[in-house]
Amino acid sequence: MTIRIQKECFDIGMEIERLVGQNTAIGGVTSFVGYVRDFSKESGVVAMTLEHYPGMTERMLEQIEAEAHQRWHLEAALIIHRFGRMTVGEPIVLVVTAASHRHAAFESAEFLMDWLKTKAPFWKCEETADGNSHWVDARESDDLAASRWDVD
Amino acid sequence: MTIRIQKECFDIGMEIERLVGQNTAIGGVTSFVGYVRDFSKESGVVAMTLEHYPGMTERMLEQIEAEAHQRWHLEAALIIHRFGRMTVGEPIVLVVTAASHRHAAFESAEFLMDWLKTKAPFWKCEETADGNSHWVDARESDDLAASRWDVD
Amino acid sequence: MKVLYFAWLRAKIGFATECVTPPTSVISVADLIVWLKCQSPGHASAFADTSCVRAAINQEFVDLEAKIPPGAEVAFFPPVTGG
Amino acid sequence: MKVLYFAWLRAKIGFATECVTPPTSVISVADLIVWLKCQSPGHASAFADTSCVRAAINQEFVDLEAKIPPGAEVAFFPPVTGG
Repeated sequence: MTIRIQKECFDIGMEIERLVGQNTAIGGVTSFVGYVRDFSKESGVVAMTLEHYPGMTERMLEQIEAEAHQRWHLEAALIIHRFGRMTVGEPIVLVVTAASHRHAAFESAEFLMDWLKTKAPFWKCEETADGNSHWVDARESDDLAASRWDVD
Repeated sequence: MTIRIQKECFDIGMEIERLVGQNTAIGGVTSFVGYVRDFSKESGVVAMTLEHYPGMTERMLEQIEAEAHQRWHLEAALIIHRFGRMTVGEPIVLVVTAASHRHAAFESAEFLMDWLKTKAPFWKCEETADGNSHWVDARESDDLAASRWDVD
Repeated sequence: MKVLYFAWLRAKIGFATECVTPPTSVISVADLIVWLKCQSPGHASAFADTSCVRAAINQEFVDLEAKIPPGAEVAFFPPVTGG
Repeated sequence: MKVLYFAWLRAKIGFATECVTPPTSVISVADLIVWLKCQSPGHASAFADTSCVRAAINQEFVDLEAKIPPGAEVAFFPPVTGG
């Protein structure tokens, strides 16, 4: 179980290397990095602040990661989610999954991202160049993406 | 168009950073690294040598990458494929795709890997601890995976 | 009962957390919202449209109909926008 | 005509490339295989089971029925196993 909530940036290469370590059963590693874009829905975004619910965030990320381990045979998985203020171009989130077969790595990484988007208690507040800021609305397409993984 | 065929190892973090650069339209980057596993079908694999068809390899990787750009709206894509001798645990192949939306990044990275497996002229010769070596057979599951992307 | 607010709910109410003692008639999260709306104009504004409000009890997502157990930590926030 | 061999076809034949001048009756890749099989025991062994043999003309995959254009580079190899 490897999850981290932090203010600091992360080093993708180092995180992957550390996760793979000496585990030679790993055949493939998929990673995903989400960045602060400059054109969410409004354009002219220069920075954003991610607020989160300390305590619940850790709980939810652990649940989400445990679910991935239950659905796929993974050798290792990592979720790092930042909070606080970030400027355009900075990385926000890193998901890494390692498996003996590549499809498990690909599918589980996409699953983790889809669930993170809809189940992790984070809220984005974007700042535009004119000095204003606004809370980002949840996107229906994210709910739709996450619902693909429902087993009901 | 960024493809590289090389003997040398690669630095995943640096490659991703270089590909993303200052492009703030990028919202998500998916990467996949394939490693030399110790249990392909025979167990006890200690190393392998990847032979390729110089000239045709570059041609095919360019075709595969161009196809990905045609199918998805990508900001950038990178394929690095190594050849020569590699020991267990070493990375063989790196695929990175960058897009404004994460699903394009995920899907195109998986597409590139599926096509690489079936269309790039590489051949694996595995060495086992007892000093023997054998050519790896193509896997039907790879053909099946690649056929998912057929359009007709 | 500890109540937490996040994102624009926190901004409208003006603080992130408060301890409240609602009457015993407040059973569900929806009851609590009705009661909180009367506490200040900020609360009234934050809870004006509950279709945009999500809740958690003891750090687990719940529907607004969920009953609040004694000593619970209740949180209110908009739909999440992480990742 | 330049012919290239890869992987176990190269290993069985004993070299990676050769220049050949097959008779004009050799039109297709399949014809070329039949003719190459008579060149050495190594060739015969490499092409014993053509269901495991794939081919390229001028660095593009082709079926064994494909016609060989003049001056072509023809390559033989097993199904690919990269990635």
